[in-house]
Amino acid sequence: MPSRTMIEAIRSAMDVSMERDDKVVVFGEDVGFFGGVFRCTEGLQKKYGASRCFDAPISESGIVGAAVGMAAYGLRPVAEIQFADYMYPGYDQIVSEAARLRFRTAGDFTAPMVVRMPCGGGIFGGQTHSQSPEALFTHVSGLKTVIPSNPYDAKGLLISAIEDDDPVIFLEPKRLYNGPFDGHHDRPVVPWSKHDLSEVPDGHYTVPIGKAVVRREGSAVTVLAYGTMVHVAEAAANDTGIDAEIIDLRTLMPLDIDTIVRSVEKTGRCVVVHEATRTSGFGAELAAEVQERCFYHLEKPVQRVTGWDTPYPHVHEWEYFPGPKRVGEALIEATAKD
Amino acid sequence: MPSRTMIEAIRSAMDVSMERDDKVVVFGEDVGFFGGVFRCTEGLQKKYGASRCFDAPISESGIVGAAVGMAAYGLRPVAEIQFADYMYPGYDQIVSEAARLRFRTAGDFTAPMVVRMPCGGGIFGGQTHSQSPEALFTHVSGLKTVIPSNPYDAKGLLISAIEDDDPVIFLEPKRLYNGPFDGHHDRPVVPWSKHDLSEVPDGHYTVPIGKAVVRREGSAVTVLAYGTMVHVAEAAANDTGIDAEIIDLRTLMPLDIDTIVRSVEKTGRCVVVHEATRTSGFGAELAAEVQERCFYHLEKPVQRVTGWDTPYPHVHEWEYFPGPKRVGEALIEATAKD
Amino acid sequence: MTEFAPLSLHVPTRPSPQDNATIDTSRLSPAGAVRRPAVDVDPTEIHDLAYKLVRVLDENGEAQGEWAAALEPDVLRKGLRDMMKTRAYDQRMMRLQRQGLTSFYMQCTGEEAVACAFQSVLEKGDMNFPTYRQQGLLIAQDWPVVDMVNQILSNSADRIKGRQLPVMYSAKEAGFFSISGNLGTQYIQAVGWAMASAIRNDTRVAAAWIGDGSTAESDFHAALVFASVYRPPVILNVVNNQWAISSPQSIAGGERTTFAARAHGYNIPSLRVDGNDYLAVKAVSEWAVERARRNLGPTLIEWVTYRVAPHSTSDDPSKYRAKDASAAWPLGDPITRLKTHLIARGEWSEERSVQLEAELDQEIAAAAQEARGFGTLHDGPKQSPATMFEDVYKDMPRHLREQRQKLGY
Amino acid sequence: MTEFAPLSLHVPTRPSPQDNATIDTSRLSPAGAVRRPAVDVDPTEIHDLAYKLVRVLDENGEAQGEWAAALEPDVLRKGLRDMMKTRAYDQRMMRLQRQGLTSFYMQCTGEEAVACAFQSVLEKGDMNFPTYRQQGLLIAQDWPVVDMVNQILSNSADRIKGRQLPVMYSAKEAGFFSISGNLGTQYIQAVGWAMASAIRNDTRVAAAWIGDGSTAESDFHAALVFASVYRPPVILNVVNNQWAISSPQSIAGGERTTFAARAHGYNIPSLRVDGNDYLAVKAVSEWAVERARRNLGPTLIEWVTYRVAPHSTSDDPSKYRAKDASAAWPLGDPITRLKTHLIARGEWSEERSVQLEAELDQEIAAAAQEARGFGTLHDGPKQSPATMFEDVYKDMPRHLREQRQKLGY
Ligand SMILES: Cc1ncc(C[n+]2csc(CCOP(=O)(O)OP(=O)(O)O)c2C)c(N)n1
Ligand SMILES: Cc1ncc(C[n+]2csc(CCOP(=O)(O)OP(=O)(O)O)c2C)c(N)n1
Ligand SMILES: [Mg+2]
Ligand SMILES: [Mg+2]
Repeated sequence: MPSRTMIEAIRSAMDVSMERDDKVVVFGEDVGFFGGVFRCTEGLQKKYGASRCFDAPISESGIVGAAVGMAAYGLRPVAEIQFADYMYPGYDQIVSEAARLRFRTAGDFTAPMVVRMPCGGGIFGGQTHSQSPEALFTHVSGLKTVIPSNPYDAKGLLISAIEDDDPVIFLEPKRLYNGPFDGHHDRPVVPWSKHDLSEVPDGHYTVPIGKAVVRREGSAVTVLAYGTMVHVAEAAANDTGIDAEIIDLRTLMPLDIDTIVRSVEKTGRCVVVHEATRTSGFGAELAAEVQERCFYHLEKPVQRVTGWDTPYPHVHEWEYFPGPKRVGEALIEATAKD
Repeated sequence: MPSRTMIEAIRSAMDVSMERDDKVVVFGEDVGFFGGVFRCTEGLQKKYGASRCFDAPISESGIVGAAVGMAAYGLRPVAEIQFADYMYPGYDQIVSEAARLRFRTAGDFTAPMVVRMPCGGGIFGGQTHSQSPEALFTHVSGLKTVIPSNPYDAKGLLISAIEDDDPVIFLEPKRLYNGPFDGHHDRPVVPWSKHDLSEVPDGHYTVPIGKAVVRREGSAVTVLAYGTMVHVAEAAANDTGIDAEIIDLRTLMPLDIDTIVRSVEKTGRCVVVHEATRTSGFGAELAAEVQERCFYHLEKPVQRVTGWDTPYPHVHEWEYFPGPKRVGEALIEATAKD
Repeated sequence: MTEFAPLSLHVPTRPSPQDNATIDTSRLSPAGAVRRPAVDVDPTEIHDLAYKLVRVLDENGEAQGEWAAALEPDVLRKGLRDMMKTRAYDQRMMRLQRQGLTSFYMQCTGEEAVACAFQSVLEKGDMNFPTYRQQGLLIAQDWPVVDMVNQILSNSADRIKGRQLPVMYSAKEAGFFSISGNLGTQYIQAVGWAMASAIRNDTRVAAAWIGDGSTAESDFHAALVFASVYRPPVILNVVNNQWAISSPQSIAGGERTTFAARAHGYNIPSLRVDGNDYLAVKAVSEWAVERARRNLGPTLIEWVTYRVAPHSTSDDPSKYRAKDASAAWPLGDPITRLKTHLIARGEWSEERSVQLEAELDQEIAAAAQEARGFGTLHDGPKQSPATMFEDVYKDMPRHLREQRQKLGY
Repeated sequence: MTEFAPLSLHVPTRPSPQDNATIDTSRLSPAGAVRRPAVDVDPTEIHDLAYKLVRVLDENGEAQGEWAAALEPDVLRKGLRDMMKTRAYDQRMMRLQRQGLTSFYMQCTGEEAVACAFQSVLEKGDMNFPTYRQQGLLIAQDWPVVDMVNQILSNSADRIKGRQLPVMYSAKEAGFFSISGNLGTQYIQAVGWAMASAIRNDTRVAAAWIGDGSTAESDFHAALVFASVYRPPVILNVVNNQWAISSPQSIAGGERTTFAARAHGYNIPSLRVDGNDYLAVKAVSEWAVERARRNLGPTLIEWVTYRVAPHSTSDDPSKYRAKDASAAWPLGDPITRLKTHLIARGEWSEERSVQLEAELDQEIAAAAQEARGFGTLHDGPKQSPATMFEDVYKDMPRHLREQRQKLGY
């Protein structure tokens, strides 16, 4: 099986989907001729023509709104928002329209569409190229929110998202596009080819939406992570030598609560990690659920390791980013015998 | 002291502020000549002229964006969004601009402004006149989020918000505009004049942002509530006879965690209530914080009583609304001896 | 530092309460005065039409000029009936709301011609993206009134299960896209739908609808940009009824220009039309739909009309406009105008009108009665609360099943 | 069902790689050909100017027509110097970025005249709301280059404490509003600022800046609507450099019309101007600022120019436009054009140019050197991480103090 970067895997997912179903169309800013600023759609316009893969005006509201209309017509649009930080002008169309269409029409109209967006930090992108707005989607009923941590999942989940009959927000941790970044920014860059999960089949396959996976088994503490933080958590476990069980959530909504509960009941300790700001981040939801469902198994409070409650800074990238050191400290604290 | 409805209290806050500081300007859809669809700005245009209180085009993005520019100039704009459900087109200006201006300029430019919006359900308003989007603001660093539960606080908090040097989201539970609704929708409507906290001084006073208040002392369980749910929680405590301590948060960000911790350490039990959908609602943040800070005092998991994870329905208003019955059940469960 | 006088803010003045017309009469062209361009006209050649007013019916009810088509009397009688039925429907629904059978209602009084005539030129499969004031689109296609009333009453037979505020209809089969409640959002969706039709090499067209006030919303611009770039088969309707709740159209930027003119900067052809003139509406709609159908791209049409009724049942216009402002019917009552035309042609009479009115009132009353049998907002059969958890997603996820159980279902 | 052929989607064609000009030459008026209206002209009387191009300098460097003003040689030499300094600055910053001293940079090569000439007509206290391609606004007012480089390097002396991506300057004192990073948002803010100036009976004016691509954003429309309604003292600048990253201006809706024409539907006067012609930019800027200052309201100006450089240091234009597209300088190099004019007037020489270039390079290099002394993104002194928690709010709330402690400060 060929080794693929996350970019190649994502591109392949769209390619396979466009090939199988001519109702799949792909568009967004710089997505057509150029193939996207991260090159995720490279070659698709050439292969499928400009009516199925095209450039869009710089209007996130227009992009999402047009996608809602296309989806209502019966297409399966895959819209790209150039950076998650720029989704806000399209947020109304996502929240008030895509998310609610099925409900408010009792299923008469639906919005089977995917909104892809690169998210997360670690690239010195400053406040407008680093955000992780997942909690702004998980609070909205009617949306599914997916975030892969590796090429295999990225392709399988994106195909699932495109085939899903509900609107899916597909967050792509941009720091993972070209390699499995574990937060050790001072070490040499590792390419995907060195990672097992870059083995990506050529053709069609799916990874189910709504299913988490245990990335690393352990008994001392459960770590709930997604996207880049899965790799950071692994590094933290290795660095500290703590026998952590690391769960890659993959889908935030609907959440695979069973996998989480099973693990926390086993370990009795739980650390939640994400890049987004702490207050009202998705970690709050995870902590709230875990303490509610596993209260009598918990030996320590659920801890959150997150981005600070500040806008994403430029020069302090690594002081802001919740790297292996901070996650490691939380693991130590969570497993300490008092 | 005159008894005032919440509407009158809010109007008085703007009146007093405009009188004291001619940099305060008030605008929004139907806000000028008509005085707002809820009449909160009635008479202000007449008194202060059309340059200080005026109608705005139906463009929430324009309203908030213009307010940011006015605030950067040195005014203190108070913008009204007709319903919180319609704030989404202005969300980018709130999140990417108002909230970050001070940080990204190291204080060179600031956005001292207030965005008022009626929120919450209980009026058969359907999905677009009933939402409680507070968690979408509390996740955003740089914003303060305030939500009063009575006329006295509404006036004092709104004056504080207008005088605050940071952008403040001011949520007004519309079901409270004309009376202290406790969720017993089948009982006769109670006017504010029957409620102590409708005694509102004529002139200038403030209620500090960032301070919660214990509305009802008790020892059996702590209830964290805000807006309409304060009254619902009181009803639930009375209905069940449970000795609940009810905290009216008043400000969600910055949160008065001390008052919360003090109470939960005393009661050992905690129920969080809000109207917003459950997943990633502000209750998640409260539960996460409480379990983290009061873990060894908690005898039961923190419970959340919230709106369901569906769009706000029309016909099922009362099945959706977290009324005294559901809150009461949670109180019973939280205080049950197992 | 400067020789300049102090600046001051311009806040548009309001229409004087004395001036009942509240319509800028300087831009009212006489019936028949405006030319009818070819459907493939270059948009720049008809910029002037954005500042005029296409009218067909003159004061005597005669059809005038190039836009006057030879229409069968039956077609016009159907149009008259549609408008009268729409008004009868509004009146009945107002009554139901006042009786407390539902929470809310919105009339389209005075604007019936716009939706009714527009619908008459569409084909099955075309899709409207309406606002809450186009009930005429359903009525003109003889959509079952019972079905509409069921939605108004949020009852057990409501096809959208009581989920939406009354008047927020949805009926795919009728080419009637779900009304959102959030203003403007549907405008770009219509463009997206039309783009999809073009992508699929279909022949169906879309129609977007928006009010004068809502043209200020962001999605109006998004729609025009996308329509300009991809030239999809869409008709961009702006219903200028002069008011947005309490705000006159000047607050939306209509003080010294027209909403039709907005299209110019996007190279989209546009027309300004007397929306109370059934014949003008029908003729211009036909023209625009033909353009769309021939792959000639979008057309923007400003329908000039007047909101005779209050904004909604929650509104009290006496607080912001002269009490008799609506009574003046600035452009005339569209129903009366078409009736006069038919009578002038010898195809109708006052008696038949009176009779039809009674008949329609009967018909609507019967439908309302039937709908009440399925329950009302507060009484009788209604959707089970269990249904509240359905259709959030196609398949109900676990957390919603849990929540449903918690509610006891 | 229908006699119509299948629809198809129009996707704008791209400028042919052969056609280096990539500017629609059909709309290029000769120098001096466009009239100069009175500042209080009715917007409808100058609609034609949105489809022409105000140019002053002809091919021989002579100033032509009604827009040509009698300008002192010193003023023009200052203009030349500003543009050359801007270019020297860009070149030096590119070098710093390539050396890894910072993360990112964006040049304005070819567009220097727009910002430099515009700034020259403003007064102290006026406020620009720029995009990332108006470094000329700072340089033309002789803002300390060290201060700018400090921001580029996110170092210990960076006035915005390393918080923003390089090029996202902010300097209130310089009338330079903070650059956001989110496109379009500042356009309506400028309108709001100008409304505030009018509300306060001030005499200061605001200038909004946006790129061709970003005119598609919602806030462009919001700005035009508010500007149309309240007529505040604001200049609405659209810098049409033909490209938005890889997307030609046709993707923003400029295929068959101009961005200046967008203003017509809002009754805002607009002009289309040769942005590579320092004299034209200065003359039209003066006209628009005078309008604003005289309380005559907003003006929209489309500056036609060309993005000679890549979009940013993250961009590779060879993937989407002809390799030599930029080398052709479709409208000429603004620096060369002004230089030729000065030489033609006998007020300048090639030698002085060469000398000035060297001098400016020196000056910038020295400033860059000085700035490096305050640290760079990855090396040397920088802001303490403790500062990261400041300025989120005026007073640091408890949770941020806790988080700062957690980080060890
Ligand atoms: C995004 C949004 N903002 C505000 C509102 C509140 N609102 C409902 S109708 C209305 C006036 C709309 O006026 P117009 O577009 O002229 O339509 P008309 O009512 O005249 O048909 C307003 C402000 C809303 N529904 N959605
Ligand atoms: C809201 C938003 N969407 C997308 C982007 C990404 N982006 C940055 S620059 C750019 C192109 C802008 O083109 P234009 O407005 O023509 O300005 P130019 O770069 O040519 O000066 C894009 C799409 C952004 N910064 N903000
Ligand atoms: Mg209207
Ligand atoms: Mg550009």
